[in-house]
Amino acid sequence: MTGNVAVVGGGIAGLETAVRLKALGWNPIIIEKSSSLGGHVAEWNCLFPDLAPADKLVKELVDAADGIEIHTDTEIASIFYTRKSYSIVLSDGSRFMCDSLVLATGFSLFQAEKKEEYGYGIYDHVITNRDLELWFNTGSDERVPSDPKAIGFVHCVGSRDIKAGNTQCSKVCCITAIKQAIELKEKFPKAEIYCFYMDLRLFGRKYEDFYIRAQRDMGIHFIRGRVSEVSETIDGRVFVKAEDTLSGKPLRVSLDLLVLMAGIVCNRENTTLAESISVQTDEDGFFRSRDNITHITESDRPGVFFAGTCTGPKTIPETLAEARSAAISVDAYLKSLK
Amino acid sequence: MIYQGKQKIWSEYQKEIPDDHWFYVRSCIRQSFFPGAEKHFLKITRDLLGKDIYETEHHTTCGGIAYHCDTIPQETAMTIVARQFALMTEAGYENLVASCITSFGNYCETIETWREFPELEARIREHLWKACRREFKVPKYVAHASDLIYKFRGEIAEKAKFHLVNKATGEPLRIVEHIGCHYSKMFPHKGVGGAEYPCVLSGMAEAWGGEVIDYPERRHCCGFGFRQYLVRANRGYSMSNTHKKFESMEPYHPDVIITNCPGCPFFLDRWQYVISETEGKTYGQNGYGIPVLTYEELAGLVLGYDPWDLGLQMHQVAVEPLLDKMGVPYEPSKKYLGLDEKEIMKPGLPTVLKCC
Amino acid sequence: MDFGFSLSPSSAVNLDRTDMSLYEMLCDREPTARTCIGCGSCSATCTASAISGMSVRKVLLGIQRGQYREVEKMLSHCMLCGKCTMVCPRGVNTRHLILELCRLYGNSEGEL
Amino acid sequence: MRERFASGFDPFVIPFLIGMAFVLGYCLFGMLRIWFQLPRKDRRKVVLSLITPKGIWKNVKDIFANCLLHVKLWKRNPVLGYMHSSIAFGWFMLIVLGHIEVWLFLPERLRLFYYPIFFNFFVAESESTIQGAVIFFLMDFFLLVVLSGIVLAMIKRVRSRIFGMRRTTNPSFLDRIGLYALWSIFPLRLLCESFTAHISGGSFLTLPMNWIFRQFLGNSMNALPTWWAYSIALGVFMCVLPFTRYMHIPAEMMLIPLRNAGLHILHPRKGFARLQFFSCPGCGVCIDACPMSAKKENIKDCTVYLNRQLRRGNEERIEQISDKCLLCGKCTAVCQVGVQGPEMRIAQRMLRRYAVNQHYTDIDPTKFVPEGGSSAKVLYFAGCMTHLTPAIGRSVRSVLDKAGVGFKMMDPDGGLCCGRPMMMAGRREQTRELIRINTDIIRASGCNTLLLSCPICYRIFKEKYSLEGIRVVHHSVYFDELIKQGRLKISGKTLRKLAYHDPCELGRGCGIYEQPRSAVSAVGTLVEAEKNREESICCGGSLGSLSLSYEKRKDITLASLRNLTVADPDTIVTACPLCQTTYGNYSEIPVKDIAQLIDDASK
Repeated sequence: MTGNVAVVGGGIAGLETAVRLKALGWNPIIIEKSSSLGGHVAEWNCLFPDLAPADKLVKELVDAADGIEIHTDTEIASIFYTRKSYSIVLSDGSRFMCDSLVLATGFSLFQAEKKEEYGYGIYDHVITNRDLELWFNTGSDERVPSDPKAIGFVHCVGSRDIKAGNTQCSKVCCITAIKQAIELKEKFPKAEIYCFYMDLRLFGRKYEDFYIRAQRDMGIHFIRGRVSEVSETIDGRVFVKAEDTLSGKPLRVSLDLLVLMAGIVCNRENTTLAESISVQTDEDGFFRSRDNITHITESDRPGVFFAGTCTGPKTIPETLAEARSAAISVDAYLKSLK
Repeated sequence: MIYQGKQKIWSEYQKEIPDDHWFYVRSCIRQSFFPGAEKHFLKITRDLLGKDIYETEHHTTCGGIAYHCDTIPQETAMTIVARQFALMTEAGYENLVASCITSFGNYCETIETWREFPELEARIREHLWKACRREFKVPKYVAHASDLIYKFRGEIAEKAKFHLVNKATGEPLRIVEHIGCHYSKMFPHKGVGGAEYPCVLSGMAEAWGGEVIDYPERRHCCGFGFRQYLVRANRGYSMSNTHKKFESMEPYHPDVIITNCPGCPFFLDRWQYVISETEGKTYGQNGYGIPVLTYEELAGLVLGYDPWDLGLQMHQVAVEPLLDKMGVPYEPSKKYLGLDEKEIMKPGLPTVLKCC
Repeated sequence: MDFGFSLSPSSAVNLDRTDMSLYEMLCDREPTARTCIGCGSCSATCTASAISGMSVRKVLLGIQRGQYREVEKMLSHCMLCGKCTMVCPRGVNTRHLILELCRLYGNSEGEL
Repeated sequence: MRERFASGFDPFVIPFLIGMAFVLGYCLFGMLRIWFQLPRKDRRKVVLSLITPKGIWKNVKDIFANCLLHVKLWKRNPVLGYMHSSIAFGWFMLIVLGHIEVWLFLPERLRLFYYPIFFNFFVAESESTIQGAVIFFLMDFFLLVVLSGIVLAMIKRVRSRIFGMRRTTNPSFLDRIGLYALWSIFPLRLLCESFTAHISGGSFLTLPMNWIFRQFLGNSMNALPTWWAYSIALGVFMCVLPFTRYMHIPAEMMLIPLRNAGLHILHPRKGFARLQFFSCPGCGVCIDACPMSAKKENIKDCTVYLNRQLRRGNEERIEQISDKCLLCGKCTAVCQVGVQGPEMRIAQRMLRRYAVNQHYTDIDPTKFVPEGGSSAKVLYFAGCMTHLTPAIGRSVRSVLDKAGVGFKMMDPDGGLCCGRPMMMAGRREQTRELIRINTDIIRASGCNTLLLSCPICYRIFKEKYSLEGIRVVHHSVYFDELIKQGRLKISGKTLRKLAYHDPCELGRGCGIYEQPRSAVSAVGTLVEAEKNREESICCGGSLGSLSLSYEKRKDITLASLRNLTVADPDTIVTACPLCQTTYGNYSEIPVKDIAQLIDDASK
């Protein structure tokens, strides 16, 4: 027995699991395909509902992971199960044995260009939630106008959309849209902001307060109706068609910026990874847990565990809690091997 | 507008269009609206491009108008379609090309329905056999006639005598393309360029030198809507739809509208007259309307055919301003002469809309 | 010329051309107006709705959609009984909102 | 007594004379203005009330008791009462005694206005003066009384809690000038009279002081500057009086006869209302009483501030204050001069012009057919609020059934509003229209008793509807009768402690305090709230307030609950569906309507 645990994915779930495993006396090894740690959270500017800076969270986790073996720009080349341990070969040529595997492969952001009618990548002022966070970080994106009069947010882009192949709710977009709308309103107080939603799913504590703040203090307009079609006006603005389902009337508005709330979809590499270690994925492409209520972090396969959004859309606190839970499960498993 | 974004989408919606050997089915209404269009499709494909296009006098309506007016049940419509397929099979063809967008949509819908519900196909075969003792094979490829012209747009451009360019200024003509609703809105992958940004017509326009304009109501229906027009009480609604499109395209000052559907050019053309009479508004320059052409007519113009042979005198909105811009020569005095050089009667002039 | 038909007016709401000044003035005077979530509790319990089309939800929506005439009609049936205020989950001060709106009507520019 | 100056005049009286002339002129003008602002009907009423001996006697008695002796204040807090009556009555007696002195000794000088005030300056003691010793004693005595009042007033400025007042008003600038002038008048008078006591005579207070002064001040004419100061203090006080809270002194004297004549406020700035806000002494008793002052930010919205803003004509604040008030009526209940805060606010709301005016002309009264036995004589109107608390409605019906009372339900599926909320919003036309339609429905029912389970409805049915021949009764009263008559058998009397809350509209609004208590006592052990009956505290849910938001009412409700639960009750009982709902949102112990309680305890 080596005491090694391979943690696939260096996002917040992978980092937290590794940190906890290390504290429990095991030797985690993080395998991250990109060149930096922190995953999607590292791209974000600040987090709901307290507007806490995302980089602080990531930095804390990365700092805590000091001393842990981390392979960035690396993927798993091959994996074999041999006598209660896994033999792993990485794309950088290194190889090692481990007793357990934690999959923290996270999610992919829905590709907004797939919803062709919204014209992402075609119209000059259509961006995604991720683009907006990058703009908050860098301040440079020529698609964001300098003095917008009207801004729209489209909720559920690629979520709860059978045509887009994703039936699940992405869980975090509603509150993210409200957060971003508030941030934009603070930056552009004169701009009218419209949120086009199907249902507002603001389930978490403080989220409703955030919503009330957006309505009452920020004067953000919430329009119940899905944007059906986006086009461009002669002066390059974004022209949006939706139904205001509360008044039962078609609604038109031209905007200077349209933000698409691209949803959480499964990591596209889940399927290949699942095949190579014989774990299951569900129809939606997320990993299948042994049990959706009591054993969300465990797979059907001994020694393989899940953490974070690879088993479905989750918030950051949920992801972190699950990472800790996965670490405990791994610990119990490894002790049982002794 | 980011052109590369559209190109990316177009690359995802390229359908396979065989090069040759097509069984051609005509539209019910186009020959009375714009009689030169189908004739010139055959002229261009057969004579100019040397393709094998077969047609038979035995084919009937596809049932699409009745189907979309809710006057015949689906099984009846499918049996009619099956008969067309039988005619094609009997003639030894596998590729079906439809002149009409609704027919094209109807064929696609029938084939897709049969794919999902094979038992329905079996039943239709039975119906067809009982009705007329015919059998059929489902076509291998179904195309709309504009798909073919799109496919051969480069060859047409090579043979072009005129371009979609304002001869006086050298600027490309501003072209509005209007795609029939049944072309790709039902099955995006059946249309060139998909449903949101179809490029079947814009591809032609660009290949022949024009500049396509994308205006907010581009995707909107022409207003025909079958029962919306056919039932007189609904006609105001039909016209309002067309009006909305014109209001939306007006700021772009289009030089011409091209269409690929039987109904659309008719309504975009005739409603300009009705709107001018009721609202006093015209959308072209100097009191003219915006000329509305079918893609065959436009191809014909590009290829240098005589405008009056193309049947452009049958349009409500005068096409002369467009001809002047393109530099196409025409004889005004021959506008209303038939093939036999005899007068075919001149229409009365509208009170508001300027015509030649 | 009469063709026996004419353009039908658009039923669409164009927010670019909708005058929101009345709504904004109302929100200045009764800020809770902004917090409506359109649940319809007010309309369901409304004493006047049984005898007219009164609905505070529709009133609030209507003034954001330029439907001033319909809103005026609804407002004219309110009895100020306060049931809507009591059932509102968001604590919208509906009675004040209605009274202020009744006052503001006609003050606002536009097509009122 | 003999005169020291033949002219009977000295220039120092001029400030006093100016002040006196100004204040008299001002008050006369103001009185006439108010008089002519009254509608003709009201003026007739007042005149008629003034010519009967009974009316005159009542007015004199009220003026004496309220303006001079401040009887109400004594009841509220003896120290506060003493402070006010010592100054008012003491001063009054000084003036009266001054006149008696002049009348006794120098009757020919009685026509000089200032003579009784500065009597001691102008006269010297003579042999005959010994008869005046009693008067001298009384003068010194009342001066001492007033001075004691002034000392208390000074203490009150610093420590109002001793006087039972948590919060007082902030005096305005002119108020302060008036206040300081008033404070200085009597110490100065003491000094003046002490300086001249060896010449003009004095008593136990002034003579000893005179003796002390003379030890180091030789020339008695040193006293002149002091007399100047005294006169100036009086002059200043009277000149600023119309612009300060002290205007209440003359205004109240006119208010009392007008109120006794039974006038109502019709306009918030004119006539009766004008007299009321000038009568406001700005004492601030209403601040502590006001349920809104549970929240500090609302303090400036109490009636005393409304009166101040009305005097100043600050339209914006008047509007705000008028809209915010809960109209619970408690300020009126505690007010020493009886300023009708809620009525003034409703009058202010009536002034408003609306672009959209409600109308109910298209409502057909015949569509509202009461449901129930055709021979039933009791018509039960649940009203809007009871419809939101169906348990109350059910209990009322159940109790009626148990008592064998046949009844009809006026609004089984919801009816029209009674009109009280409209009335509170100041919309008279709309109220009238609702009253008309409801009256038609009630009349058509053929019933002779209208039973109500909501005090809001009850009040307007009682006050504004003309329902001759039909008894309008609140369910708490009706059920109490049923119990007393033995028609309703109480089987389940408990020992549980029940705190009864007097709903504003039922208690202060309609004066019903005893019957609900009697009914509650019949089913349990009644305990009282700290403040109850006339001084019960509004639950905070009142429809009276137009602008107070839900969140801002929370503190009011909590304060009211604290008041209700001092006796540690097991259940809070009220007789108003709105109070029940409001308390229900925050109360930790059950809140029940009296109907539910009776229903549970009866068989």
